[in-house]
Formats: sequence, C-alpha cells, structure tokens
Amino acid sequence: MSSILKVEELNAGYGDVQVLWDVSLDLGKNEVVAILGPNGSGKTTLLKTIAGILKPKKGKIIFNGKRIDGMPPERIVQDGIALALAEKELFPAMTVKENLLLGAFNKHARKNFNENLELVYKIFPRLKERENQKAGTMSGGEQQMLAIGRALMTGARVLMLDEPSTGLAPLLVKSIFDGLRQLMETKQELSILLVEQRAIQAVELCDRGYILSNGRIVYEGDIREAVTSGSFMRKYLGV
Amino acid sequence: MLDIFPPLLIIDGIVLGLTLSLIAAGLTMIYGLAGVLNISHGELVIISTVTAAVLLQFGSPLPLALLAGLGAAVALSSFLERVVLRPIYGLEGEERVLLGLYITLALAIFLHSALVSTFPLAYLTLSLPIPTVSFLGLTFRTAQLLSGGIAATTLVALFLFLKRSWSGMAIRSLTQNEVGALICGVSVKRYRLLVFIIGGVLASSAGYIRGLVATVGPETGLEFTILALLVCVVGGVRSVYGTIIAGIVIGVVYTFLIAMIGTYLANVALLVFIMLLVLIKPYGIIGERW
Amino acid sequence: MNIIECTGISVFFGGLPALRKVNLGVEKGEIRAIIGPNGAGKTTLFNVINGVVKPSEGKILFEGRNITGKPPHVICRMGISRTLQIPRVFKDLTVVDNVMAGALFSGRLKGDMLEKYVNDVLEMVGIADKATVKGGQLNIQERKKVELARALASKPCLLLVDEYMSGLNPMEIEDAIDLFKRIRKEYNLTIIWVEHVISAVSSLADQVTVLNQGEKIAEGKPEEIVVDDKVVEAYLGERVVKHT
Amino acid sequence: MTAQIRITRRNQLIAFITLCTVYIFLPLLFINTPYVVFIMTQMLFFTIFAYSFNFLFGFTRQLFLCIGAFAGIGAYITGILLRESIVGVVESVILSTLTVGFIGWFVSYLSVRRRLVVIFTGIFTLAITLAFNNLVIGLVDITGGETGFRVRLVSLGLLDSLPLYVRFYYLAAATLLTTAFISFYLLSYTKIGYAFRCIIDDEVSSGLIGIDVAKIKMITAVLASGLLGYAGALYGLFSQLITPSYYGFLSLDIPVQLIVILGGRATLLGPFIGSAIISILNEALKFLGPLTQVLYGLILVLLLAFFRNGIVDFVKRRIVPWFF
Repeated sequence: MSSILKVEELNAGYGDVQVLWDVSLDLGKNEVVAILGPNGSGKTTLLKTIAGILKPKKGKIIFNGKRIDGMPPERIVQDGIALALAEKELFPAMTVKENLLLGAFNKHARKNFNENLELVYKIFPRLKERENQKAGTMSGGEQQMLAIGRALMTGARVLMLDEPSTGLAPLLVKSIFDGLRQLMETKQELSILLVEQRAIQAVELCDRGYILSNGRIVYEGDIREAVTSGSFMRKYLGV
Repeated sequence: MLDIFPPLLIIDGIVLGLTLSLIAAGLTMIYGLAGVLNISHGELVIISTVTAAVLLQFGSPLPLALLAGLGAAVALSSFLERVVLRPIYGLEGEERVLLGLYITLALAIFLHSALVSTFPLAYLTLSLPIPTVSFLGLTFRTAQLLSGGIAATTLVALFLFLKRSWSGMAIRSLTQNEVGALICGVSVKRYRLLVFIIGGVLASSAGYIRGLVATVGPETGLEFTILALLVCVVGGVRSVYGTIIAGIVIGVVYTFLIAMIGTYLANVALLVFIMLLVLIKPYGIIGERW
Repeated sequence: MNIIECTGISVFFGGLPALRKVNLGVEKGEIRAIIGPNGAGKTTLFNVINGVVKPSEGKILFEGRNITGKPPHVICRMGISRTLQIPRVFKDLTVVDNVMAGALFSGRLKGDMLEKYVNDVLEMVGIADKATVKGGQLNIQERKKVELARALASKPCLLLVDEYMSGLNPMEIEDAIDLFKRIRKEYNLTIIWVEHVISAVSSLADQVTVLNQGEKIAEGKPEEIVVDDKVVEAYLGERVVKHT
Repeated sequence: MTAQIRITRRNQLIAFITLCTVYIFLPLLFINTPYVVFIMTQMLFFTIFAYSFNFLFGFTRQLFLCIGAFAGIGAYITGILLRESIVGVVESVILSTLTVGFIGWFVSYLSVRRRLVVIFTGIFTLAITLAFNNLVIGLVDITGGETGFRVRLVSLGLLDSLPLYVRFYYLAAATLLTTAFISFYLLSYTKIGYAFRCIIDDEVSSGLIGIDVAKIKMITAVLASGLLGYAGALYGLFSQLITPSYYGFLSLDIPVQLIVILGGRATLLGPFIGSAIISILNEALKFLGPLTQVLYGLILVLLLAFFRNGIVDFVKRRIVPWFF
C-alpha cells in the first residue's frame, strides 16, 4: 500500500521542552492507523506538529510526496490534513452549522460544502438535529462529534483524531466509533490517524498501530496482537 | 431642570452612543484578535477628521477630503499593526497585553501632541443645507437624523459582514478560539491586519458622523478613546454585539447626565460607575465571555 | 499517624467536577505515587493540598492541623513544598540564589545553617556546578533540578512532586530514581508524586493511588496496581478486561 | 556567592555616597542662577514621583496610572487646608500623606483581593486619574477649576535661612535621598530585598516558596502612595500654584513613566538617571515648544519597542553588575 503521510525522525516540543524523540511513522492510503500510549507520551504533540501548529525541531513530514514540515497550519489544512483535538477547540458562541461552515473555510472545501455537510449529517445525525444550537451549550459527546464533523468539512484526505473517546460515556463512545466506521465505508480516499489512550476502541477500527511511550515509538505493528498479548500492559505503560 | 425636551435628548444620546459603538467595535475586534487594548484608537478618528478638515480648508471637494481622511486612518491603523505592534506578537498572556497597552498609550500621546501642535485649528464641521425637519409635531435636526441613520446603517453592515461573509466568520472564529480557527485553516496574520483596517474605517466614519452634529477638534482623540474604552468594559471586552448595546446605553446616560449635572461631574459619575464595574464584573455585563 | 489526611475532597470548576470525594492518607516517610489518565485530577489534587485551589468540599489535615483553604505561602511555611509540572525558576536569579530563596522564606531554617544547607541541597540534586548560572539560562532538566532543590531548601516534611520524569530519556530516569531514593533517605521526607512514567513509579513508590475522572479508583502496591481490573480499564477501555 | 554580593553592596554604597555628594553640592555651583536650581528642584520632585511609580509598577507589578492624580490629591489637600487656614503646614502635609497612602492601600487591596489582571488595575487607576481631573475642574468653588489657586509661601523652619530658591531644593533632595537610602538598605541588606527580587521575577513561584505576595504588594502600595501624597503636597508648596494641569496625565504621568522606562524598571538608580536625562532633554528642546510632547511620545514608543529594559539594565548587562 502506498503511503499518504510519512513522518521521519521527528523531534518536537514546546519551547525548550522536548516531547517527541525521533518519531517515525507511516500512514497508507485508505488506512486507519492507531497511535496508543498513556497520557504525557506525546500523542497530542505529534498531531499538533503534523498539523503545523507546532514547529518541528528536526525531522521530516511528507504528505502525498511533498514536504510539509514548517508550513503554516492554514496551508496544511488546505493541502488536506485535518485535525480534531481532544479539547475540541470549537467556537462556543457559534451555532453547530456555523462551526461546520468554518470547517469548510479553505477554497476547495467551499466548493464541496453541500456534499461534505451531507456526509457529516449522515454519520452524525445528532448534529443535524442540533444544527442551530450554540456549540458551547452542547454535551461533551456532541461537541466531540462536532469537532470530528468540522475536521471532515475541510475535505481532508487525512483525518487526525485526538482521543475521540476521552471523558465520554460508553454509549456515546460507541456512537462516535460507529460514525467513524460508517465514514470509512462511505468515503473514498480517506485515511485516519487515530490517537487513543484506551486501546480497545482503536483495535476495533484498525489493524496496524504504534505505541508511543514517553515521546518515543516503542512498538509498531499488529495492534490486535499487541493488545491481546500479556506483555501489552508493560509495553504500553513503559514498565 | 432640563432645557431640552427629553425625547430629543434621547435621540442625541442614541446618536452619540452609536458613534461610540463604531469606535468601540473596532477596539473590541482588535482586542479579540491581537490581544491589544488599543489606546491610540481614538487618534484614528482624529487623524481622519484632521486630514479632511485640512483638505477642505485648502478647497478640496468634500468627497475627496473625506476619502483622504479615511485613507489616512486605514494607513495609520495598518502601520500600527504591521510595524509598531510587531514586538508584542512574540509575547504571551499578561506580558503581551501590558506591552500592547503601553506601546499604544505612548503612540496615542505622540499622535495627540503631534496633531494638536501641528493642526491646532483643524476642526471638522460638516454642516447640512437643511437644518431641521418636522415629524410627528416635533422638530428634529436634520444632522441628528442623518448621522444616526448613517451610524445605524454602518453598524448593520458590520453586523452582516461578521455574520454572513467568510471573512467575518473568520474574524469571529479567531476571537472565540484561536487554535480552533488555526485548524480550520484561518490565517491569523491576514485577519489581524484586516481587523485593524476595519477598525480604521469604523473610527473614520465615527469621526465624520460626529462631524455632522458637532465640531471635532484635534484634541478630542483621548476623549473618544476613553469613552469607547468604557463602552468596551461595559459591553464585555470581546463581544461586538455587547459593545453596540453598551454604546447606546452609555450614550443616552451620558447625554442625560451632562444635561443635568454638567460635563465634568457627568464624567466623574461615569468613571466611578466604570470603576465599580471593573471591580464587580471585570469581563463586562453584556458580553458572554472573553 | 498519617502525615497528611485528605477526606472527601471535591472540587468543581464551573459546575464540572474535577475531583469527587477523594480521600488520601499518606504515612510519614512514605513515597506515594498518584497516577491516572488525562484529566484525572492529579494536578488539581496537588493544587488543593498546597492551597492554590480551595476545595468545594472536604478537609485536609497536615500533621493533625487543619490546613484547608490556607494560602500557598502559609502552607509552605508549615512544611509542604511543591514542584510544578512545568518548572518555574526565578529567571534573573542565579541557581544558588533560587535555592537560597527557598531556604530563606519558608522560615524553617535558622541563620547560620542556611548557607551550608543550601550547598548540601545543590550537591545532592546535582546542580552545584551551575550554582552561579542564572535560572533563565538553564535547560528544562536543569530547571527541574533547581526547582526540586528550591523545594527541598525550604526543609519540608512533605514534598509534592509533579511529573519530574517526563521528557527524560531512560538513562536520566535511572538517575532521577536514584536521586529520589537518596533524597528520601537523607532528608527523611514524605513524598507525594504525580507521575506518568510508570516504570519509575513501580521501582520507587511504596503505594500507588490511581485517579480517574476525578475519582479514586484504586490504591495499593505498584505490582498490584498494574494488574488491577479497574486500572487496566481506565487506561485501556472496558473490553480489554474481558479479553484477558 | 557571598563575595559577589559584598562587591555589589560596596558598589551600591559608593554609588549612593556619590549621589549624595553630587546632590548636596551641585546647587552651590549654580548659586547665582536661580533658574537652574529651579529646574533641578523640579527634577528632584519628578525623581521622587518616579521612585513611587517604580516601586508600584517596577517592583510589584501594580500598574498605577494615577501618579499625577495621587500627587495632585496631596497637593490639593494641603493647599486647601492652608488657604482656609484650618491647620498648619506640618499637619496639612501629614494629612496629605496619610490620605493618599490610604487611597493607595485601598486600590491595592481591591486589586489584590479581586485578583485583577495588571491591565484592569491599569484601567481602574486610569479612571481615577480622569475622575480626579474632572472633579477638580468641576468643583470650581473649592478648587478654582482650570486656573487653580495660589498658595502662600510657607515657612520651612531651619531652611528659611537659605535663599528662597534653594530651600525647596534641599527639602526635596532630603526626601529623595532618604527614600533612596532606605530602599538601598532594605533591598541590599534585608530579606525584603530578596523577596522583591523574587516577586519581580515570578509571582507564582514566590508564593510557593513562602513569600506573602499580597501583603508585600499592599505594603508597597501604602508606602509608595504615601510618598506621592507627601511629595505632591511639597510640590504644590514649591510651585505656589495648584492647578490641574500640573498633575495631569500628560504633564506628570507620562514623564514619570518615561523616566522609569528610560532608567530601567525595578532598579534603584534608574529614576535618578532617567530624570536627569529627561530634564536635560527638556531644557535642550525648549525651543520646540509643544513639540516636546510629540518627541516624548515618540521616544516612549521607540523605547518600549526596542529598548524595554532601560539604561541601567543595559549598563548592568554590558558593563558592571553594580546597580540593582
């Protein structure tokens, strides 16, 4: 499978706090890849660096054969990498619809606005019901759906999801993962980089994955096998 | 006790309030996007009225003078964003707000003194050919109605721009959540400049609108800033809509206070109110959040 | 008797609970680790103990005295010191002045002893060679060391350490573990320690408390904790437990 | 470590003694040119104002944008009490000092208690400045409005034997040097100095290591404001005229801020150097008339943008670590 996103020996962090050390990974076309790891292992930093919000200290990020490290975030979004963060980062005083509209801010996303909106409403019907509600007044699960929906509105070919299950009740987690599964079935040419602290949901969506511990990749390969094997917990927590 | 019929006073207040709202809306947007409380904002009003007044004195046609004034305000505002404020963008949090406050304060002093000493007599008065109109048995000043009308129209236009256009959406998104806007592909740099330009346009129109009903002199810049700042504090430093409502309320209250207890004590009353407000609700009465 | 006893601590931020009825009792001389996923409330618990945040409910006894709601500087003078997740040293003061400040203001040391004590702490933490360098010129790990030394210099009975190990490489983690062992022995301290480098936790902590979404879900020895169903679930998701 | 501190202390003492000598003997050089002594007296008063502002803003980060108003309140209290012959000079000045000190404590208490961010303290105190101005102009019957009122020349006891124009010079110099000496002493020889250095650097950490930041802020506010009330009252007596324009934001606060920023925030020698430069500039640029204001604004912008830490800091970093 040809790869759409490739990260090579990435070092990054905040100010003089280095969080990531020589992280390399690979995401294929139409593939869902999991990145697992406990908190503080650098998962969110990795996603923010790929999205251009943080500048890498060293290393390469290659998207679709082109280097994108060091490019400003708006260029990276336009090229086709979208990010939904665990903190959601919604516009609380705007309606659901307006939030989605802003997802489609870049030029080519504006063209496919209706098509993408239909897709988002199809996988998260709840958002259509709440179309005119202010984002700040919604529940955590709904906000999570909106964050993912807004990322999809960018018309991205790579979707990066940061802990979509954090802090949510099991039922909501299920509806979000059902939505993602449906998304993978309907949408062509979409790859997902799924960052999760809890492994099990991730295992149901993807075969391959990485384990990040303390800023370094400590495992790479079949994620199901890793989770079911006895040594997982040790590896996962870096014991 | 009141020399003027109260309804007329109310209209006077509303016109003043709308004018202040125009200035304050720019102040609010700039604060939202750049994290700077622009103390030199009132000088943008003055730079355009002074430019227009000077050109008019040299016999330039009115539209050209007004346009030139507008250009001056926009140019100054853009210069402020691109050059003067550059040192603060690398800073975070309180340091940034503080240095921004200081630099713009210094700039305000500089512009104020420069304008007052260079053009001490550049007063702008835009008198209209027909002084009054009668309506429902009351006699209104034409200028009063016209300026109120223009101010309201400008505010509606601003409202629609923010609500409907892509750029307006981008500006609102940046004030609400900068990281969120970044991951939607909104460029901070570009829209920061845009709000300074819009702030310049709004300030300039506020100056002209004021020029319809009063005389705007080069020394009034700080006064505009202070009143607009008060409007912002009442309306919530990040809410454009709160700003508009607060502007009208302050305009009316202020006008009545002046009519009742004179300008100076009215100022004192207003300032004491603001001080209480800063203590009780630092984030404004109307605005929803920072 | 426990040196610190927190009972029924709840904290709400804007209606949302950050901590719910958490009890924590730590014995004198113990090293207690607190672990848990993101947003579990670990740092909030520290903030409550050292007075940065007032608890909405609950009571904290330190050496038998009620310290609930006292401001940070008072709590420091009573003998609880703390380091922060992102270290904040005094940037314009030299390393030795940073540490001296810690010794000076806690009021727990007397005049003549100050200088010797400060030098000892610098040696112990391993930053003595940078004594005359300004705080602002240090790298992140050196800052962590200075902050730790500053906290130790106030001669605390209870030390709260927030994520000392993050961002260190395995070698440095080994050194840090060794350092904490020596600190405990030398200064006869009780340490409460928030950490997510679990390998360090298991080789250092006597007891581990696990928080999840503001609640305490488990407590026990490190080797018990790693196999505790609730803990595994909190970290990995509910169905893993059934698989294994 | 200790050796270094000892050197710094010795150098500070040398600097202080030099200052004393210069300030005591300088007016004797100009004994025949009253105008120069007048200008130097004015400079001394501005140095005192700058000292207050420096303690408030430089050392404890309390942005009081009401230095002029505080000094003005002091001047008006003393002026009015003397005009109405209610109490004597000493009592008036003491009352000014206490009143302004109390107001300063109150503002500080409010902003510490309400945990106002620096900028809100700034807005709050800016409102005080404007309210003071409007009040003074509005209450014409009491304050004389824009034109103000004259104050009779008062007796200064022992100093009366000196020529008229030198009396206030020495009074101001004594105030300033005492303030400076006490500050030097406290900052270099006591724990308080250490606490100030910590607070300037990082307030959160200061609290964590056991410094009562709120208390230090409030004490500083009382003392600095009291000094403003005192110096303001003396400035009024010295000018023999009390008008709002002397205590306005543009005429007092801006030069004071310029002095502090030029000299360097949170330094003890900064205000001396800053005010000397400003006074000389002021005289040199007299021919510009109102344009000096313009120039001040421009200098302030440039300083803030490119030279934020001031001259003392520049010297300290580049040449010797003398001044604190």
